[in-house]
Amino acid sequence: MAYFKVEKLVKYFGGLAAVNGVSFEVQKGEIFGIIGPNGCGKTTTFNMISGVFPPTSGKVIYQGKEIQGMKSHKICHLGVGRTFQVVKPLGRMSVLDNVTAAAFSRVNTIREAREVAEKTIDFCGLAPVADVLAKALPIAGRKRLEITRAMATRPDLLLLDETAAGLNPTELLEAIELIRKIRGNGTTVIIIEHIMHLIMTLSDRIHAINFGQSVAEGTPKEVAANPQVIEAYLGKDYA
Amino acid sequence: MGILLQTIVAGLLKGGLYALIGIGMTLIMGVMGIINLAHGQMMMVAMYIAYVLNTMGVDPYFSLLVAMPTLFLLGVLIQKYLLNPLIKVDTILPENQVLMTVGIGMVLTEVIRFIFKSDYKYVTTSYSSATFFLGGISFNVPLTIAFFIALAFTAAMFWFLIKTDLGRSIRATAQDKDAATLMGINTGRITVVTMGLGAALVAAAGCLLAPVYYIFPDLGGPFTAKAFVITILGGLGSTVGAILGGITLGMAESLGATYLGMEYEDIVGLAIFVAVLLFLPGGFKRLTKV
Amino acid sequence: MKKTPVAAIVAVAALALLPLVLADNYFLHLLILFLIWVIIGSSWNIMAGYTGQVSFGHAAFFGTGAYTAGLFVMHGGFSAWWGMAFGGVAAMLLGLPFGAICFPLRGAYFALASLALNLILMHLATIAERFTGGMQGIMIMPTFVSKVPYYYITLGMAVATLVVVQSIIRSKWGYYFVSIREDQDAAESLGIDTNRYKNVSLAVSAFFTGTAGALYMNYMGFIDPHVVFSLHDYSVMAILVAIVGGVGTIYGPAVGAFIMVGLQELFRSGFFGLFKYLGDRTGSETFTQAMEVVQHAHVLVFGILVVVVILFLPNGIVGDWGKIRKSVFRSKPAA
Amino acid sequence: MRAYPKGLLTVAVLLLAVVLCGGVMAAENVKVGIVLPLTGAQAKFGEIEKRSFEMAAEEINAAGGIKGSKLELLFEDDTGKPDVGRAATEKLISRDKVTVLTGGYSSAVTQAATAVAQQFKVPFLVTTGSADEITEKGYDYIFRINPTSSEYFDPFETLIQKAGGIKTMALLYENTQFGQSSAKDVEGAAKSAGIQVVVKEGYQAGAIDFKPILSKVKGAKPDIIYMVSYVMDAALLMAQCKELDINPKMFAGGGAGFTLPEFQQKAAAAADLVYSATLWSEDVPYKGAKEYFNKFKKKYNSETEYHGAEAYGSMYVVADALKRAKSFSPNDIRDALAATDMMTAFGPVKFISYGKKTQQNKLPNTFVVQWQKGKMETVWPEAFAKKKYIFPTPAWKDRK
Repeated sequence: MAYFKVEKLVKYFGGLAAVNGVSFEVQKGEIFGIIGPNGCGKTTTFNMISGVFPPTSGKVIYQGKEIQGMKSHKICHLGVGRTFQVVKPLGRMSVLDNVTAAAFSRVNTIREAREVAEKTIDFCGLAPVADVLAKALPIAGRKRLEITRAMATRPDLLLLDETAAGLNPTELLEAIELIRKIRGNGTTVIIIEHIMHLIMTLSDRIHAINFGQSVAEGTPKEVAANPQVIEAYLGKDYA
Repeated sequence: MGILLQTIVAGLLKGGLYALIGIGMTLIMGVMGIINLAHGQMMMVAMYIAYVLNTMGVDPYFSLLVAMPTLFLLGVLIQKYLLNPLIKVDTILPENQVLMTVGIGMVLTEVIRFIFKSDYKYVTTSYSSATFFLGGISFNVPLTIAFFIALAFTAAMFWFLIKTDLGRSIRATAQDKDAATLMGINTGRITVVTMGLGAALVAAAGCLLAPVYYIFPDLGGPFTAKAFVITILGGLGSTVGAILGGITLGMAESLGATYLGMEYEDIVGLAIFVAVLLFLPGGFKRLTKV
Repeated sequence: MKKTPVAAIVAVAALALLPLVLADNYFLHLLILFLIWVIIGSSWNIMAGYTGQVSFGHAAFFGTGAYTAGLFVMHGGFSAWWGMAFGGVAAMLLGLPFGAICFPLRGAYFALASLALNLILMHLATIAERFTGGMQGIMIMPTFVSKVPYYYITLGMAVATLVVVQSIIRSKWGYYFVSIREDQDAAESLGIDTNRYKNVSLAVSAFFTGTAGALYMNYMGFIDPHVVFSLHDYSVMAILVAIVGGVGTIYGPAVGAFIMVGLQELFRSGFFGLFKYLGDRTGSETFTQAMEVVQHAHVLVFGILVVVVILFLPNGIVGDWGKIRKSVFRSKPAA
Repeated sequence: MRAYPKGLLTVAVLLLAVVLCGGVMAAENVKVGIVLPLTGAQAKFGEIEKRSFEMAAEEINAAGGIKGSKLELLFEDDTGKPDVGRAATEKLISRDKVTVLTGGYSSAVTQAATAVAQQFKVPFLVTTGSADEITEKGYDYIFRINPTSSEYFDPFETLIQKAGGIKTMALLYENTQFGQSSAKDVEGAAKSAGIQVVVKEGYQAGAIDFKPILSKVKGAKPDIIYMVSYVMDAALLMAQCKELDINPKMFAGGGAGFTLPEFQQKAAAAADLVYSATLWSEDVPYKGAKEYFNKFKKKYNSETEYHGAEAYGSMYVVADALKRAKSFSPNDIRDALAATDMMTAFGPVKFISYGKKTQQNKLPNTFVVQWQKGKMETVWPEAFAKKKYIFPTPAWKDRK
């Protein structure tokens, strides 16, 4: 039994298919990359997995359980955490309060939540800005806050949606290090990314999507060599 | 049968007027995404303009020519100096602009009360209760005129939005403000113009209502309520929706008054409003697609 | 989030001792009104200021509470004090299905739906003459002649409301409420059942508002649909109290209540008789005329206050206190 | 939560200081507290009553005042809201220490205010508030000069009998306290007079269009249409009756709106031949009525009507009771008020108990007026009629 898989996911908005038959399987403990050109349906796929909206058809199976169509908060409680491509900080709350709010998904008292939050903040390296209001953080901080908050819900499976976009080279290295650390912790990671360097270095396997459909899957090397992928996506960068 | 027909005619005529009140609101709501809770109060101001002109012997239909530009200016000033500055302000409540319109409505009402006292005023015309009969059904002349002027204004608005550059910019802003900004549209100016237009349209409604109704400072509130019911019924930003919404509300009120009892008149309107929120979110716009 | 400030405890102690010093009925009445507004303002605030769900129809809950108390008297001749036990519950029972239906509507739609609920209840209470007494209202003889018992009951309720609101805000619920206000999608992704917690917030808010309504019935001794379901006097006033004081702050509504009740009475009474006094002293007509102007101006002043506060103090007096201090007390060293 | 703003406390203390300084008063005068709507929707009538009270007080003071001291009127604005009215009454009693209270315009405010007066045992002469309940609670400090709303229909009963041929009635009323309670009374009275009520409908004041309800009325073909409406609704109702060509034998208004000049001005031709109940008009055969009307017009250069006469009369009743009272203690004034038996410009005043009511003035006559050629004429009871009533009302198309 696969740890996590999606089967023939389809999503129509009005008459348009944003996702039209995406299927993949993720093994426990791996870092699984999803690539594809802009508007190919990556984020829509994430939104269906995390319950922002239900798929038009298809299945999402997590640890043997069909979770498609469930509400976001329920899926979070099952152990699937996510970050948003367009960051959504809880602006008028401090970093610590942001993470504390997330920690309540696992514990009930404010003391425990604080503890979890502080630990997670340390783990993710946000301790120096713990008391800063989230809206006052620079973009790198906000991206990192997204991850920290998701980690505070103690996910078993973490969905990262372009967490490296807009980062400078140093920040990028830090991000790679953090994601490795998260995986090292036993968390499975699915990652959407545009920055090829990052996804090629990090991913154990990569799944390529184009026009809402799966086109290729394999190790970074295999995918990079796949002619369809090169044509559809990498062509522009690598040709 | 006579009662039913008379009720339908009454509802239809009143609905025309409601539509005109609603068009201004729907424009504002569509473009700015806010409910203008001072909408009825703006109409009230226009009615006082009609009243003052009437005491000088000006017919309410001619006072349109004064009231509409005046209210246009009032709308422009409000948008420019009171509402647009709020966009930049960081606050907890996203509804700050709506709350601001509540304050504006209070100020308009009280300033008018200050000048004119709470007394009822009315516009006297020779034709206020003129009627003609078609097969035993009575048609009030001013309301019939108002109905056709409302239709004319809607048609004009429709043409303006579809055919002119400014109209297209307004529609673009209503659809996606950020995209419109990127396309080089000065959205700040568009919101100002839209508020002015909305105010001018409701001013027209006020002048048309003046001969058949009466005027007092607290008149605004109930009409604001009607305007937002119409807007929700019709769908935000849809002029055709506003006409349909206005007529639906007028008809529902009349039918409710006849067949349930007049005291249910307002409840019927509100019940329809809630029903649309629940079962047809997006209003008639969803059905008509314009 | 800090501990209860000493100033708040001092303020409550001072209010508790006040009747011993100042047994004047008129001031006690104003203080009771102030405290009722503390309750309503704080209730509105927990839902709108903390959870971000703006209600334009809080009079619906206030009126429901008041009518619960009134109907106990009207049908069966119970004491209106039963309303204190059930008024809040009744308001909650009204709020929950309403919330369940309307919370999925985002943004201004919810605000509009609450406005509609308010108006519908007002009309229904007017029409259902047999059940509610219609516009003839419900009248009872107040239990106590003295204001002092009412004062302490209201003070107790207001303090209780503030304490409950404060402890909710500092608990898991509080974190959830504010998360929902700040970003609903993010909140969902963090495992927060946003609809459920919006309803929790609504229930708390409706409960305290309803209890305030029941208290009003007992204290005022008279209600009718246009009084307790008044859009202007309760729904809008609740918003004003909170935004003037500061939405999303614990003490904002209390400060707002003080200012709004104070201003209203200040203007209604012509600056507490100052104009009349001056007029009598000088025998000048000007003061009498000025008083009339002032008396007619109170709603105008409210309106201007709203406009000014939203433009310049968008977070209210408490929320923007730092800003006020900077501009008003600039020369003084920071306190 | 930011630091608790200390400056706020300073502001609060300052405000309180201002409050405490206000209201310092000269002594020696007899203080009369008057609660009226001076702002808000009812302010128009509050104003007329206030002016009438002031006019009467000036006259009384000019004629020597009360046992050597002068009347001092303290007006409080109730803004038309019961809670404010209650607070205002409390202020008059406990801060201003008034000797006696009068005024009270809307029924709702009056109910709240009288409850306070009764609790504090301060005599209160109600001027206008007309709901029956106000004098049905057995409050021994509350008196009322105004007849209750249930008596507004009385003169119509005799007029209808005399005129004959009226068997069915349409009853339209505004959904206010006055409207709802009047409608109940009129329905009862009509039934006992053998008149069948074929349509009975309430409406929200402020409607634009009465045609739905009126087409129903038209279909029911009543002999009389009785409307309890305030002035502008009244004008629209009549105008739309004309538009729909509704022709009963009689259009009748139950007080309030139908007697005001604005009604006639707004409804214009549609107002003609409409009847209305009234408690008072300047033509009533009471000493001082016409004088009051003319004096008011001269002094303030504006119209007055029955509310003003009530206020004017109330002031004289209060003055009379104060003069007769053994002392200015509440009890003595109460007793003096209870023993009142005098004639005022509003009519004879004597507080009696009947039915459930206590200490209620009962006018010997209420009147029916009819708009004839743009003028309001007293037409009933016959003994006081200035003009003969015109009955049945001719159809709209037969009028010139």
